[in-house]
Amino acid sequence: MTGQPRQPAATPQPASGDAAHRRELLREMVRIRRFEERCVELYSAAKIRGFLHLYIGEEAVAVGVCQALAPADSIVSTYREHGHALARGVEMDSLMAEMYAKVTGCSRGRGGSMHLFDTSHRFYGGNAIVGGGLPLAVGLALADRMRGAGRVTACFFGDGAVAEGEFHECMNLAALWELPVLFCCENNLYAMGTALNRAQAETDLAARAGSYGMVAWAVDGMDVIAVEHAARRGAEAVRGGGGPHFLELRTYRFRAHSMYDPDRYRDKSEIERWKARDPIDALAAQMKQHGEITDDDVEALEQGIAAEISRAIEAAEVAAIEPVEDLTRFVYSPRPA
Amino acid sequence: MTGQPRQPAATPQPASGDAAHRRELLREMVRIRRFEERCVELYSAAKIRGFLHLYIGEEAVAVGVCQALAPADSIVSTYREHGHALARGVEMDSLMAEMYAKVTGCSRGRGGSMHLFDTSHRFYGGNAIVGGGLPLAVGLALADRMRGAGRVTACFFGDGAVAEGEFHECMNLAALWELPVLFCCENNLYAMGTALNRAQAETDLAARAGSYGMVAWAVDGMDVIAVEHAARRGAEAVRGGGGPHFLELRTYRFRAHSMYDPDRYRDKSEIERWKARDPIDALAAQMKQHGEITDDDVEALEQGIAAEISRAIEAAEVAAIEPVEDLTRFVYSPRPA
Amino acid sequence: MTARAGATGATAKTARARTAKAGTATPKADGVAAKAVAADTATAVSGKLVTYREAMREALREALIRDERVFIMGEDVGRYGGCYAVTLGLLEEFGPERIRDTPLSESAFVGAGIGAALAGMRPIVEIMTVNFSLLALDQILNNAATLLHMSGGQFNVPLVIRMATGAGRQVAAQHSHSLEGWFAHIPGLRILTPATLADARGMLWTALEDPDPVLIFEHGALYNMSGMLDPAATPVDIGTAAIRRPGRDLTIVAYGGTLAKALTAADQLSADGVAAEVIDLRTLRPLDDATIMESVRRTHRVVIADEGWRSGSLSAEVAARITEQAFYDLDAPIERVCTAEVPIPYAWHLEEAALPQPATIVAAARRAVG
Amino acid sequence: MTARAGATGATAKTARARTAKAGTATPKADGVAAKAVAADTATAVSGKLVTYREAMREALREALIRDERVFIMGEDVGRYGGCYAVTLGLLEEFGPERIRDTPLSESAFVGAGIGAALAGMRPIVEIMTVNFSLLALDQILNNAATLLHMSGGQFNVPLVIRMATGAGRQVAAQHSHSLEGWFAHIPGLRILTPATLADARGMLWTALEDPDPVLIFEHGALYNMSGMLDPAATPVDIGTAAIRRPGRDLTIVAYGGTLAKALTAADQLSADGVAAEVIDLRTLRPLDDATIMESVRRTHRVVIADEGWRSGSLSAEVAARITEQAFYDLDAPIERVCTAEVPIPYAWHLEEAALPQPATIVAAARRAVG
Ligand SMILES: Cc1ncc(C[n+]2csc(CCOP(=O)(O)OP(=O)(O)O)c2C)c(N)n1
Ligand SMILES: Cc1ncc(C[n+]2csc(CCOP(=O)(O)OP(=O)(O)O)c2C)c(N)n1
Ligand SMILES: [Mg+2]
Ligand SMILES: [Mg+2]
Repeated sequence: MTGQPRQPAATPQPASGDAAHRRELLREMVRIRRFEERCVELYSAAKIRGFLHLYIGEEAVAVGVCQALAPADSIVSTYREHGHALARGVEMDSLMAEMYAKVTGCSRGRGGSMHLFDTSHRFYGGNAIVGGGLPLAVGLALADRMRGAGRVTACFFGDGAVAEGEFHECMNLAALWELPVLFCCENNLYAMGTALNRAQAETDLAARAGSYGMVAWAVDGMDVIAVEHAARRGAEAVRGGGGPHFLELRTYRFRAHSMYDPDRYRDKSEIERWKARDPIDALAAQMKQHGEITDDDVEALEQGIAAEISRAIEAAEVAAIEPVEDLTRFVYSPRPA
Repeated sequence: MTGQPRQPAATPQPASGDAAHRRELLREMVRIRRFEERCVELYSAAKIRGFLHLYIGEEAVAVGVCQALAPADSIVSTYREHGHALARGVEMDSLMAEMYAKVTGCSRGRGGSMHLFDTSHRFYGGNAIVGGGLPLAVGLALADRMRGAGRVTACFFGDGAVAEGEFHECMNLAALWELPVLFCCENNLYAMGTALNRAQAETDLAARAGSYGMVAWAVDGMDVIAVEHAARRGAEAVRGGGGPHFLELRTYRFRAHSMYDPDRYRDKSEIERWKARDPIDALAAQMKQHGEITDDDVEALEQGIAAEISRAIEAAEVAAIEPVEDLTRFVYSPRPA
Repeated sequence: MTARAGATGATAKTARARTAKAGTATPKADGVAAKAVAADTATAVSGKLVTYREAMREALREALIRDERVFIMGEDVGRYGGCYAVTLGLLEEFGPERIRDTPLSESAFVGAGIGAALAGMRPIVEIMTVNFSLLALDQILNNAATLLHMSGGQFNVPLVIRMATGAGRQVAAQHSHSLEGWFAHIPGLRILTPATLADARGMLWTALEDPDPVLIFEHGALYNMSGMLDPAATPVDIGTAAIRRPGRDLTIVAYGGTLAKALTAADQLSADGVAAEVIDLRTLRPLDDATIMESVRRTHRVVIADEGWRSGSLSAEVAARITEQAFYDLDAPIERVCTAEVPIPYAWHLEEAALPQPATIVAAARRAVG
Repeated sequence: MTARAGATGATAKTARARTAKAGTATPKADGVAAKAVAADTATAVSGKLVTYREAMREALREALIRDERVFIMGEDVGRYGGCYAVTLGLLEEFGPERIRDTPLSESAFVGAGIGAALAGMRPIVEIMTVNFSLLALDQILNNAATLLHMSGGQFNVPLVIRMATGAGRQVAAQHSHSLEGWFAHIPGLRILTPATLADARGMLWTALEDPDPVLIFEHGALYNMSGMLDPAATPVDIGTAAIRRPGRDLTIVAYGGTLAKALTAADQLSADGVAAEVIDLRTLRPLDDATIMESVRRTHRVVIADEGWRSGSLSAEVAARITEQAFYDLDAPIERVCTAEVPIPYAWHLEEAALPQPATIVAAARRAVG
């Protein structure tokens, strides 16, 4: 009822065309990895508090998907969002300052790790209610659709969210109204301690999405090139008026669910098997094999990232905190005069 | 994880074997029809108040499904429930008294048309939140499953409920835990004024249910014999440990959604087309054709029903109302001494 | 976000100018409050005969005409014409893009309204009744009310949600809730309860001008209320209470569905020589403490009429505030007339007994003045 | 339904007998209330060192052992061991049929708990935290709380729902809610807030014996609290408040997460010569008016400490009741110390400023006695 008939997906653009691009992908993934590794240390040092959910192992997903997005596109994320924010271009300084709860943080210290926001990157924030971001993505896409904006909204969520009623309602609404959403389901096989097959009758999540009549693919989420390729294909189809598309990104978190999780529910051997497929190692090895990168290049890249992280930490350390008097500021918008 | 592996559906019992049974089916359907026709009059006379949702046109569904249920089985219903209650055996007197808001009503006048309850028939009530009964059915079935009770819980709900998140959560849970629920989706093509195809991306509701890995059939809900057959097959499979089964019962309501509904959203011609498939007329015609019933038989049957309804009304008219002093009785159970 | 400040900025300004001029606005200053009532009454004799439903519909139409970012979304708002017929005819006038029938998916379409508002639209989401709003409460609390603050001021949510509330039509326990008090607990929201034709007509545009989420609760018993309304009467202020009837002997605080009952009670009381002042809260969040306290300081006695269940109802908050802010002005315990703590029964006599009624308000008032 | 009264009836009776004997019960009579505190203190020196988490776990174990109708259901209660490790080890001991990990489907598994209770089981449903309970609120309000009345007394729901509540760990706006006051608004429910080891250990069995739905709110900050607990201490009564510290100069009403803060404040006040009495509400619905009013009649001054947002919090109901029932005994306005009306921020200093603290309770107390 809401307009153009469903079109065939646009021809995918050639993804990851050259070595320079691959180097960039590698750099982005390493940047996320190192950032989070430092976050763990900072958490132990009580510089970062509250919940901290690490993306380590899943970097190829955020980096690959974000390649396919234009600046005018929107992103809706979860509480496991450092990767999404960094890959999207949210400045590391403002991100680190947010973890430090400083006023220079991207949410002025009010959000923390789970609630990174950035208007300038159309980063509509981390949502810490599982499934809670899905309707926002549907609504952003609805607005774009009504205005003919030609934008894509990328919506990240986990395998666990697929069991929530909200998922169902949103899949149906997006499919029914043919809204420009690229659903990016990060299937890391666990929702906290509950394995996918102990939580869902249908463990093929692309098939689940397909049951709403939307195009859905499962993608190797440990292969950044494959992710980028699929995301470009999906995003272009969405942008071209093809209605919502769904990517199931098969991945794995190498670390525990959060800093509170003793990770009792997974076999060490399972974790090791997945670590052997580390997306960073995989890309680096492939590039080395093709002579696209040298150990020196990697070293330089690491140093650049280390320096960026150090700068972010230094800045966060010295940044001011929001004055307590401003506690209730932003509960409401400033009233028009 | 919860026990026995999924078994193939048990061989369906021969349904509706003889003419006497078919006469009974006819009688049950006519009984529901006439009861509701009187309810309409009583509503105009303000004897019945509040919401009144008529089942007229859909009688084959309740009557057919209830044939497949044993006394120990449970039923969860909706606000459009007179048919379910009558077909289940809830006494018409107590039902009519409930509509009259009398203390002799099956819910002591507290429930009204939308909230009929009867422990003795394991009739777990009409639920007026769309989808709200589904989790109850899942829980009743879970209890039965845990106790190895060999019971079936039949859960009625409409096509509109399929869009609710609750539906999704319950399908998944029932399928995952292989619970003994017979889901009976009354697809009458409309949720109030919203046609199924304007509300759901997947309009094949049996296919939707099938996507959870449960056995699901679509059945002609205007054919009581077909409904009974399918329900028996489903109920036996469920009882035999085959996990949840799903019946999409394709039917139509001949009247408006409720007494408040001016029914602006349906074509008269569409309504007429469906009325031509009236389940009562259809069965009666078939039986007459096969010489299983005469006009006199029908007349007698009608008279018996008319008398039953009159008695129910008379009893309701003179019955007492709950004393106002008992307003807050039953908010909590009586405390143990 | 830019769209909001941009293209239609002019519209917004015009609207503000109108708000200031509108005779039905209820200014905060004490002396003027009484005048507002007079204005309201004046309007009520000189205008056009309309129902509350029509006033609300006219407000929706005006919004759709004035601001192209406005659209309506909800169950059966289109083809059916709205479960209370408020949106009847709007689909035909504005088309299916702007009058959107949704599936039965309260969480998704309310959340989609939040998302569309984030993107700069001005959605008006209709939840049929408050009874179904629980299914969307997570979205309302954890997203609509929270995003602005949690994002450090970056993302505001200019969303309006309308829903019917209240009991009184024998629709039994699951369809008779009065939960607006819960929503009034949530920082980040504004909660409106139009109880007059002027407010039904005038609150919506002001709500749409608000950069933050506004919820409008329409008591189901009001839709058929009719009276004269000035066709020129448009936006009214939100955030202030109104004195609907002045009086010196006690203050009756009411809102939404209890306002008419309070006014009836006041009539009965005046026959006995008790002059009750009746305050219509109009906005449950923020509460207009000033108007309430000013009245209490004059009357020294208070009855609060609230259709919520007594324990934990909005009436408790009003009572607590009065005790905090006007303790030494009180001459008697505050009386609360609320709904009995029972799921609302279907039976007429039990429902009637469960709800606040003019007679119970009168009785409470007698205790207060006695 | 029959199963409830049948097979395990004996168990129930035994439990009742024990309840009556238990030293930690808090009887309603005034003089005895103080003794209850003494008993509590006595227990606290003679027993075994346990945490609140362990006390709760032991209560769950006991229930699973005593009554085969009991089972636990919720997200990550099994393999993970519970998001607060309360159920750690229970899966290994009782197996996956009775310790059921659920999908992320709050509405379905809470509703399934209601259904299983209707069928005569005694489910204990764990919702990880109150923040996610909104997704199940429709089931709780429209089914669990309503079925008994709506069915004219036929279908009771012997269900226990546990959840963590509260803020204080920098987990930000969506994970820091204190919404137990909302649940306390609902007729048909009982709302418990164990704030001591004895209550963590003893309330569950009493709740399971209750024929109606009982919700237990466990403040997240309490799980690591440790102390001595008599291993023999089992069921305690529910429905009464306890005086945790006697005093004559003012009454501080607290519960759950604010109890410890109130006791700290009372210590500080006593250094200044102000003897504060501290009441632990224990049960938010029904509220134990008698204990509160008896205290107020002695002290004439009241501070209420509540972690809910101020407007529309439970503190408002307590204040309103005191004004209704003990108006002429009050010597000063009632003070409320609540959470600031703001989504709880991540930053430690903002979170601290948003929540009730001993210092703010002390300040309120000074105003009340000043
Ligand atoms: C509605 C809701 N229920 C429960 C939780 C607690 N919780 C936080 S993360 C999580 C697991 C989610 O798993 P998944 O969606 O697969 O994402 P992942 O953490 O694996 O990235 C749970 C249960 C929550 N935040 N929201
Ligand atoms: C959660 C919820 N939303 C909205 C309503 C209002 N409502 C009552 S019945 C109904 C239509 C339901 O349609 P369907 O499930 O197809 O059942 P039918 O009435 O056709 O039998 C609606 C929208 C409700 N009762 N509950
Ligand atoms: Mg996961
Ligand atoms: Mg239908």
